[in-house]
Amino acid sequence: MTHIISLTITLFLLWLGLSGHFEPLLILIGVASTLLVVFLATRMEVIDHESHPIHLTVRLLSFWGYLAREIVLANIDVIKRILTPGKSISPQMITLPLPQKSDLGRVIYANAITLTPGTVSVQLDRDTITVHALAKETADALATGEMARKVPDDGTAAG
Amino acid sequence: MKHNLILRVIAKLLIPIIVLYALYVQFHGDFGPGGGFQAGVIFSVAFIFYALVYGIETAERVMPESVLRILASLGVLIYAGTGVATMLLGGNFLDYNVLASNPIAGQHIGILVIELGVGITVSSVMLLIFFIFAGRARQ
Amino acid sequence: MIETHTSLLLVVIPLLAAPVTAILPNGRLPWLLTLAVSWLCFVLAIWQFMQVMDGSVISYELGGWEPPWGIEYRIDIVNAFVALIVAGMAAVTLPYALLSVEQEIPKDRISLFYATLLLCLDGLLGIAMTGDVFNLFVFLEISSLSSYTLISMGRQRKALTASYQYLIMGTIGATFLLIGIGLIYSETGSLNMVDLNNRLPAVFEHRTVHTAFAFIVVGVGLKLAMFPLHLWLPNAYTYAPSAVTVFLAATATKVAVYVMLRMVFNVFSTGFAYVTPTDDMFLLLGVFGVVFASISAIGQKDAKRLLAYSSVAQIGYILLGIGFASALGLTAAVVHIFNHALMKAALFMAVGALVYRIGSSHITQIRGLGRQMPWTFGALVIAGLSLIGVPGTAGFISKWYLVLAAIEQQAWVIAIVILAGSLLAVIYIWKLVEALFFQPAIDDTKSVREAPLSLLVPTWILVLANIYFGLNTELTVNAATIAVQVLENIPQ
Amino acid sequence: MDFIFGHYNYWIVIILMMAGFYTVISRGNLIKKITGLNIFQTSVFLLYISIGNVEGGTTPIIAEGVEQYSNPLPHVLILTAIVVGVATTALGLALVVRIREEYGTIEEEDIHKQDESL
Amino acid sequence: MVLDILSWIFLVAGGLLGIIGGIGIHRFPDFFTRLHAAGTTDTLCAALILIGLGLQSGLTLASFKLVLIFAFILFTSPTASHALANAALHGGLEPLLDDAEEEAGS
Amino acid sequence: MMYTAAALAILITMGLALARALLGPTVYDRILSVNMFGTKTVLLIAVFAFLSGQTDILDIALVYALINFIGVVAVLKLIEQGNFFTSGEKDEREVESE
Amino acid sequence: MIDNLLNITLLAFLAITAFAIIRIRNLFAVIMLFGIYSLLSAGLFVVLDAADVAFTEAAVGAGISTVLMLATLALTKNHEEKPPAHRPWLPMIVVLVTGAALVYGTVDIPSFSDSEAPAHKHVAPRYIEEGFKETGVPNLVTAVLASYRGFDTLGEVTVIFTAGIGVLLLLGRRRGRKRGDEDNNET
Repeated sequence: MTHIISLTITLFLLWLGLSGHFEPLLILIGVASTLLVVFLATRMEVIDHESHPIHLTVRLLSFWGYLAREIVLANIDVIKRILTPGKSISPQMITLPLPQKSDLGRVIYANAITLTPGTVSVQLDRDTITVHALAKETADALATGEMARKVPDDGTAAG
Repeated sequence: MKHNLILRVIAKLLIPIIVLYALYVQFHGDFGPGGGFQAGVIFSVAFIFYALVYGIETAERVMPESVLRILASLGVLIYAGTGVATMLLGGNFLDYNVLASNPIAGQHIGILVIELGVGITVSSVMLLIFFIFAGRARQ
Repeated sequence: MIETHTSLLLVVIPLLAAPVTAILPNGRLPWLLTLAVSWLCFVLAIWQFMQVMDGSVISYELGGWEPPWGIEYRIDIVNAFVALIVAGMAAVTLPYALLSVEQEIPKDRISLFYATLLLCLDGLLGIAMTGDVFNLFVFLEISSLSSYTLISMGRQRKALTASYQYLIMGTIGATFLLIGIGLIYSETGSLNMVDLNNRLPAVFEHRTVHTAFAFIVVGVGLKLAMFPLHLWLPNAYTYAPSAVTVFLAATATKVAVYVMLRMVFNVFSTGFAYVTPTDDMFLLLGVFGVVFASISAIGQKDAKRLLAYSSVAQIGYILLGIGFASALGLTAAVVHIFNHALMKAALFMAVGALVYRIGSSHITQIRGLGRQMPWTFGALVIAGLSLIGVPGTAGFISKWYLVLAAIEQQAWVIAIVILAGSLLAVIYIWKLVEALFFQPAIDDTKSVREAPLSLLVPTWILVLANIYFGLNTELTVNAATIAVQVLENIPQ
Repeated sequence: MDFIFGHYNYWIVIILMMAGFYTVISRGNLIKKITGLNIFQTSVFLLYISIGNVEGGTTPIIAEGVEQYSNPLPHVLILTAIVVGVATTALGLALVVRIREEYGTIEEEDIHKQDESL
Repeated sequence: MVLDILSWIFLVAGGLLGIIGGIGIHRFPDFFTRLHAAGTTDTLCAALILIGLGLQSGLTLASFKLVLIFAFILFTSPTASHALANAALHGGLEPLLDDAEEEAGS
Repeated sequence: MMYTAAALAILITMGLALARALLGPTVYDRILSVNMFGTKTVLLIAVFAFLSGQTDILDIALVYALINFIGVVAVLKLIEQGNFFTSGEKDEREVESE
Repeated sequence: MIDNLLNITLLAFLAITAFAIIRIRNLFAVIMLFGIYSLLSAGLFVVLDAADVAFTEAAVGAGISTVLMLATLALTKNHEEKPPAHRPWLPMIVVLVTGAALVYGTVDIPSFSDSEAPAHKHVAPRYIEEGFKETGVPNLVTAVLASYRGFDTLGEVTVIFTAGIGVLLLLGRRRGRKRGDEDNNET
């Protein structure tokens, strides 16, 4: 229930942000639209802690900060490799353990890996994740598991 | 399930937003680009996405084909019905001016209603077509 | 209220009925609704025709916006005449459709089928009434899309390929029309037909307008199966369900001819159309159409296909009428639109009755049935005579005017072609008669009985109409004469 | 030169039209034909939109401080035309699916062969 | 003025990054490695350009929409890349790997 | 001016992506370039919105950002499973691609 | 300036893509390129100030067209087009004649983006000047679409509805008719 309420509020705020018109009629339509979306979402059963991780908000924010830095660094690394003449890459395929307990955590982790250039998560299994890395160094850096530890994980809901 | 895990989580996150966005486009066609047709297509795309990730059968449970058929007809009827209403009120077909006491308000109501008709028909027909094409593989 | 809105109701009633039909349960209810709608439309079309019979014009501003800013319905006698043909043919076809459709269309698709039929009717009526070239394109697409669907519902799998072929060619035609409309819009800034007619003369010299004209003629030519562009028609008419063939043969090409007339004479005008070598082109295509299609018809082994080729030939006659560029020629063309609708519908109905009984229209299958189905056979013979142009039938009238027009212009070759076409028609109709009457029935069809009454009555109504309009020419020729004045922009 | 560049859009539109048209009438694959039809139609859309463009104009949405708008009418016409195009494509593809089910092929040539052999 | 200069920097950096990524998808030898190059353009390039634009519009509706665009790209892009890589792997596409042993040799 | 620079850069990137789409060689390379092309279109539209001062246009960029990848998902689903019908949840088998 | 450059470049890309679509025979690749084609045309519509059209193309191209074509491909299973058996000279002639006619017609067409062109001088000014006052809708495209030419839009909805019914009739769930049963069991 809390998820439904929070989704409703989020969606309505999104509507206001998109709309930019604050006439009574449009606000009313906005409310109706939001309710319709929530109704449909309930029917589709897509509202739960995964789609709407309110309980992780704070940790997500700090993770994003970390991720942004990683993305910038990784980008610079890949750019260097692209611009270095000759053979600059050493593609690797590595399999790493997946410490996250929840599906959401795993997805965040996998997407974070993909978002940082130089590494792409290729396959997600129950306990392991297969990653394609552009170079040995990037693969090694990932293998230290630093990023895996930072991923916010919802410990209660086992996938 | 493999890659579907990521897709499933992302779909849960995105679908309500896409649907809301479709509705936003539907009702803001007056002010910015967009309108019933575009909204209808986006709306149906949200469902197509849902069907791709969760399977056609699940999607059809949420939006049964029979309902879609009725909705498709309903949209056309809303549009043409608006025209008939204006005729009954003494104007020409689709002359929205007669819908309210002053022409501007009448136009406003008229356009809002017919765009709704367009949106309903387009979204349900598009979805219907997708379901039929995708469901064909079963036979 | 109804007086002011008549023209509009003609289009809106089928439009409203179609979605309702689509959600009705299968069974006879969809048919009943469609029947009611088509008769209502017929009554409205007659009413409308009476109003403009004297040459007056009804203008209806959709949305209350005056033209050229809004879309205008502008009904003069030409529109009313075509609308009358379409609505009338629908009204006759539908009683016929009941049994034929029940036999040929899967039970669970009946309501959708009738909804599509209504949409097709709506599209054709919409084309006939509108005074706006883009609106014409939209309704053309409604009628086209629904006819593709209707044709694909035939029982043989070739119906699908026929429909696909028609879809491709029809869409190319519509796109050509769209290009033409775009080009004239870029030269005039208007889409309203009357407005275009006023503004186009100023830019007649522009090459853009010439190209636009060519594209519109080719685009519409594809839709009306003008001779080298007719390839879709024989297959489409052969493999479509019987009722669909009857309806489309009687209306679709006629409406396309109307569009051609409107575009050539009222949007561009006589002045423009005949500066360019268009008239000669129409004559040439007409001659080729008559000769080649008639000869092809003789070679056919399927009765429906034979008649389909004959349709292409008849369109050739209409093109000849247009090509003469004279009042007489146009009168012949307009009269022939009407007469051809009558006779071709009757012929296809008769053949459809055969199909209803034996499930095929192949010439070896229908042998000897003339004796077992005398009424059907009789209808086929009389309508066939009309097609040939025997005096006393409707077909004679239009051929007569056509020959007169040819003589007037001293185009002896064309006069001979017209007569030769009739002779060829004698041959292919005789081929049917011979098979039906003078050859022994094959074993499978020995026990076939006369077609049911609901198929025979509409057929015979049309047959009698063929005779009536062959004897009483006043109505058609008068209407056609006034119509020609409208087309040629002659002030009354 | 001015003339060539002043009509640049139209030249490309013509090339696209020819390309699309050629695909429709020369290819035997039914899906390819539909793609060609789409290219053909899209080129017409571009023709209209090019006609509607006005030097220094903006999107025809009333806004403060804008004096020159592009011509909205071609946009409206093309919106309708796009919808018609989608509808035709959908129907055409449905027919292709049915043809494939009946004939087992989507090549025009093979279909003709099968029809003739009957 | 400062904002303008910042915008310049962001936009140009974003643009350059995009071009480099574009070069990358031609320079790299196989599909999997190209995926990384495309990744750079999708993430940082988009971010820089959108931030550059955002700086110009300030706190308005437009900025809100830019943020949304960015957020959606952030969600969809890795998902698509991952799905693509996964499909390619299962579709039988062998990644061109550079094993440590071989590396020593080359 | 700065928008012009950004727009030019994006155009060049688009050209490179287009070249990759034309060259292939595998179907995955093409999908990759389509995806990349989509992102670049989003950016181009966004930049053009500022270039011409019409921020309404951002809605179009937004719609691409939201739904462009659904096409990619559909392609992948088709390649993996050969149809759209299977829900994928219970599906492990791989239908050979292309 | 940059407008023109964008316009020219995107059009060139479009032409390249179109030719690639003709040449490539792998239907999968064709559909992928078709996605690019749609993206490019949407971009062009934006550059040519047709935001609404671009929006529609975006929604249709990214959402519906691709998915529908893929669904068809999934059902037809032939992913490779056969090379044409003979040189198609007749289509070539037809196309060249069409092209020549278009070039002939384009010579007299008003220059691109000429604000004095007749197309902008007759009907359109009324929409631009009075449209907002008369309908109260700032988006003139919507005003024309829904009000001035509302009947066209009704036709448009009907077209979509027709297509929906047509697809239902052709491919609807229960198979009403059995012709040959050769390839019906594809799963």
